[in-house]
Amino acid sequence: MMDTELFVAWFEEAARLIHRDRDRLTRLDAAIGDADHGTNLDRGLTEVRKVLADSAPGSATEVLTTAGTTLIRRVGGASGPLYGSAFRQMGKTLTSPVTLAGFAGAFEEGVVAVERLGKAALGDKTMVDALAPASRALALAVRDGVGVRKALDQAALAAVDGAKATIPMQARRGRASYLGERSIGHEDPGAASAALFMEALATVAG
Amino acid sequence: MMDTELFVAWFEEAARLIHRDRDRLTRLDAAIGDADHGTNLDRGLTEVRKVLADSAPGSATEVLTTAGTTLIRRVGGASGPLYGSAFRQMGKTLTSPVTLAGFAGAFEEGVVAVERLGKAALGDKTMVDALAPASRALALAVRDGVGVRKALDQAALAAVDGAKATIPMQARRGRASYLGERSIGHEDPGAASAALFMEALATVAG
Amino acid sequence: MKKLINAADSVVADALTGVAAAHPSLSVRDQVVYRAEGPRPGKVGLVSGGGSGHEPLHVGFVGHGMLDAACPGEIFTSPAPDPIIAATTGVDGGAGVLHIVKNYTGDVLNFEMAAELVEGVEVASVLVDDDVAVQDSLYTAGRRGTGATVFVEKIAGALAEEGAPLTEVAAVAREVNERSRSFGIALTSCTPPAAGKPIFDLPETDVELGIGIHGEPGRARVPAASAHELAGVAMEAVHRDLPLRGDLLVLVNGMGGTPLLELYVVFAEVAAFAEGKGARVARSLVGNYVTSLDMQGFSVSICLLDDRLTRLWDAPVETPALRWGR
Amino acid sequence: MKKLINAADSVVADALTGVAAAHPSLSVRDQVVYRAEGPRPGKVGLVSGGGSGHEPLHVGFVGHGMLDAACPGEIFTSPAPDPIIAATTGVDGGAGVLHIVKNYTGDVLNFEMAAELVEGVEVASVLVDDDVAVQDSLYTAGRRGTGATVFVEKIAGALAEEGAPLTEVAAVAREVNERSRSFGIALTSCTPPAAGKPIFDLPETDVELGIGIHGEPGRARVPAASAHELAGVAMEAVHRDLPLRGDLLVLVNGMGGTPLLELYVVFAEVAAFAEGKGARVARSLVGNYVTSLDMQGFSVSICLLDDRLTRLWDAPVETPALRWGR
Ligand SMILES: Nc1ncnc2c1ncn2[C@@H]1O[C@H](COP(=O)(O)OP(=O)(O)O)[C@@H](O)[C@H]1O
Ligand SMILES: Nc1ncnc2c1ncn2[C@@H]1O[C@H](COP(=O)(O)OP(=O)(O)O)[C@@H](O)[C@H]1O
Ligand SMILES: [Mg+2]
Ligand SMILES: [Mg+2]
Ligand SMILES: [Mg+2]
Ligand SMILES: [Mg+2]
Repeated sequence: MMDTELFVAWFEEAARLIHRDRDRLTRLDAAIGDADHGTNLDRGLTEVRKVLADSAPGSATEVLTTAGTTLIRRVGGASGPLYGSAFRQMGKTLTSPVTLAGFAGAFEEGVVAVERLGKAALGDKTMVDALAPASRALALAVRDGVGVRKALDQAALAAVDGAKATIPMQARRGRASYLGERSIGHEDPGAASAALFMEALATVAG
Repeated sequence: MMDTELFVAWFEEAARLIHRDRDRLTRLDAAIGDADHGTNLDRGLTEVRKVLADSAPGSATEVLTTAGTTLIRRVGGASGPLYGSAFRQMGKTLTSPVTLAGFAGAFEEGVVAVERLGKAALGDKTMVDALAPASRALALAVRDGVGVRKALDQAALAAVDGAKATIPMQARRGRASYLGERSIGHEDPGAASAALFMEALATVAG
Repeated sequence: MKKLINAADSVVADALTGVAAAHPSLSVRDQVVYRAEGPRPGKVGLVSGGGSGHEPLHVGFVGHGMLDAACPGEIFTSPAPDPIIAATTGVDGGAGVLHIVKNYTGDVLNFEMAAELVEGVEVASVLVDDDVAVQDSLYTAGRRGTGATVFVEKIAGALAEEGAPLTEVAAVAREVNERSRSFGIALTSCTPPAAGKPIFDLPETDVELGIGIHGEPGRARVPAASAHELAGVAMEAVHRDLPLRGDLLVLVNGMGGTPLLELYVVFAEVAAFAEGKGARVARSLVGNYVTSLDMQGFSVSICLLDDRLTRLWDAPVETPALRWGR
Repeated sequence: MKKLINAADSVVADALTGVAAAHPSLSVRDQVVYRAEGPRPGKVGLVSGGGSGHEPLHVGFVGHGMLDAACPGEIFTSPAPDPIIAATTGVDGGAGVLHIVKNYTGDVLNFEMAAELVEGVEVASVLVDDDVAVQDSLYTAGRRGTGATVFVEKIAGALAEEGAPLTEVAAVAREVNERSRSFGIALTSCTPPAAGKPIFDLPETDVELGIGIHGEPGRARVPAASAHELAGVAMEAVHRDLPLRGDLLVLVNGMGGTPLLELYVVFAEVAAFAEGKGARVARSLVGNYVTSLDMQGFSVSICLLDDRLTRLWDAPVETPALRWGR
């Protein structure tokens, strides 16, 4: 069972982690982008936190679509619409009560939304390289009948590994792709923030 | 006796010294001015050297007026018209054959020309603070019947002392005056270049 | 970092307050800059936007003969859909609205979303992607939109002012983009207020070739060289991609921290290069038009003119940053 | 030092080659920039000049409604008399020529000599000395000429264009200077190509108050502060010397290396300050007009307008750096 409070807590914790790592994310973006990823997400999630507090959403679907819409409206840049669409898509797909299987399916839909919107695939050195492994970990957990806490832990670990795995990659999407081979050797900021989102979820479920 | 060749040699040596100390003069000007005194004079004296070589002047008067006119035409800034007028005035006042007394008188006229044009007096932290003491040294040498070489050595020493004496002064003329008290503690670039002119004359006479 | 700002997160808002105070011909609402007189019935509206830090682009190009509204995002961050939607609705005179979008993932996504969400307004979009420093391939986000944006906004704006329909205005915008190329070189990096330090480190001895306008590093780093050599590198890159011929519209653009004196030195080299290829500089701009905060450097943008484009370029324009004929 | 130049001693000449190539409306001969169409019989000619490094001043202000010729010297070095004499003779349309001279010893001396030596042309001179950072006393060279030069050249140029006689053109130029004040603040020093390094060192933590336009240090050094505070310092200095009232012409001027975004932030503060004093910003300019090479910083210039001055300010002008009404 994953109740509405869990999803609200997810974004509160994500907001905290992103704010904490804001400068690290901006530094990562400075290396292969334009040094605004940390500020962008921090601005967006501060807003999400406010909106969720004010709107007191009644379902997980409402939490996710509200968060997604807010991110689309407030972040701008590439990450705003991408994360925003991912969460909106998850929200639309979720049915309550939210089971782990239901969430895993919805999460996969969210990742597919990012891939579609960003025309990005695994290995392009984007947030997809953290999100897709996380989705896969959730699917496997469901198959193996693993509990929610363990499943989310595994998803978080997969996301972190995925983010680290972007370091040797040459970017094919986003600003970093302009650097060609010079994009190699740096962790993708969006993949790093995606890992924080997964860490946040595991934390609040733990 | 100070013959025409001596005056030509004066400007050749002055050109050499100014070129050698070009960066020092520019640095002095950077501290309390606009960092162009060295380049200005170097540009001007390179030209003077050329013009004197081409025009083969027949008298000291011709050398000095030619040099003065060239400096006025080629240097610009404050130092161009000031040095230029000084040398033109010297040239106009000189009568040949050039005796030490004659030169001392003409030199004084040149200094007065600078004071008039620049509305500057001793102690204003300008080239006058090097030129006036040099002029005075020449006058005393004439009074005491000192020989040309010794007289010019004394003038050169007086000019160097005068230049050093500008360090504690607060500028009242030229760019440095904008700095008010902050002009204190720096040697005036024009006084420093004036000292080089006198050193050059002493050298070629020695 | 020393900057003339009050706070890193209020720079854009504070600057827009200044823009509103300085230019009675503009009106600023909810971080969108409009022509004060509002939309002209029957005229196609032109809306552009993108991250801030490129001033005068785009805000400085709002006015008669050019844009109807600009949507400045946060520094180097494309605006979200909401202000774009507001701008689109706000400038529609019934003839539809053209979105002029520089080709960056963020700009593209946010303008696309806005175009989908806006109601009751016919919207066309043109992508500007003139930067030859980026290979246009499946392995990149495609070429960046840089200096040619000024050409597109000016020429499309002139045609819109003449009352041409949306399809034609969009067509001429695409035509200008297709006939334009750019290349940029940085002597220094730039410092976004929120980052607090230069985006990349560039030693005193080197310059960065093929930079964009967001302080992102370029494709290669080489030892600093003369204006003649650097202008040559930029022009060769443009010429290789779009052989120079006939009448050229040339922009020698400063990145924000480069003095005009140096830009004229570069322009002399650029003009000489063009003549060397048998082309002719028919129209030109020299100055800071598409900047990257305080970056020192320049970019060259070239458009191959024809009589129609020349006429539209010469048409009256009255904006804070570009003005002639009225 | 990294600069877009070919050689330190050819910068000015190379830039003028670029100016000539970029602006068909100008013609450049022997380091003097003229209007291409030459003098207009019966019109008073306006000549200004001074050291280079302040672009667009003065070269960028040559054209209809403003200067007839500009004499750019070497970097930060006033031109020698010869080019000034050539310019004066070259622009005379029989009605005499006004020399607009910024108050610096070098500029004053060289323009004086030129005025004495020129033959067959009636010459009047006006000194611009608007910089309140310098005490005007027997113990200084007097106040420097800075931002107000733009006001003087524009307004005197407009009156000359109307056919007014030399005495009147000179009188309005003096009037504008008397009604104008400026104050400048630097965040960084500047680097003359020949010097190869910054004229003064300014730590990351400090700003320099009361700077001129030649990279000379200012009167005081204080810790860096917000745009609000720094604009306040500049405006207080101006207001103390010339109480703000009525309609103001305001120039928020960049020193060359400061992005336009920041200048708009400053302008917002300046406008708010003026309103606080019960004055009104009636006309304004925001941008790089009187620069100091690559220096980062700004200056504020204020002129107390009246109806006549406002009319002359609004009159058509067509120069590379200032253009409206045609
Ligand atoms: N086309 C894309 N598909 C998927 N993710 C992308 C794409 N483009 C960018 N991203 C992600 O967005 C991140 C950058 O976000 P951000 O810096 O906020 O926006 P911007 O690049 O517009 O400055 C990148 O690190 C990458 O993970
Ligand atoms: N009014 C003046 N009277 C006498 N000497 C002056 C005056 N103004 C400046 N100088 C001299 O000129 C020197 C500066 O010359 P330079 O740097 O070549 O010209 P500028 O000051 O125009 O840059 C000063 O160091 C000073 O000695
Ligand atoms: Mg970014
Ligand atoms: Mg000097
Ligand atoms: Mg960005
Ligand atoms: Mg000088």
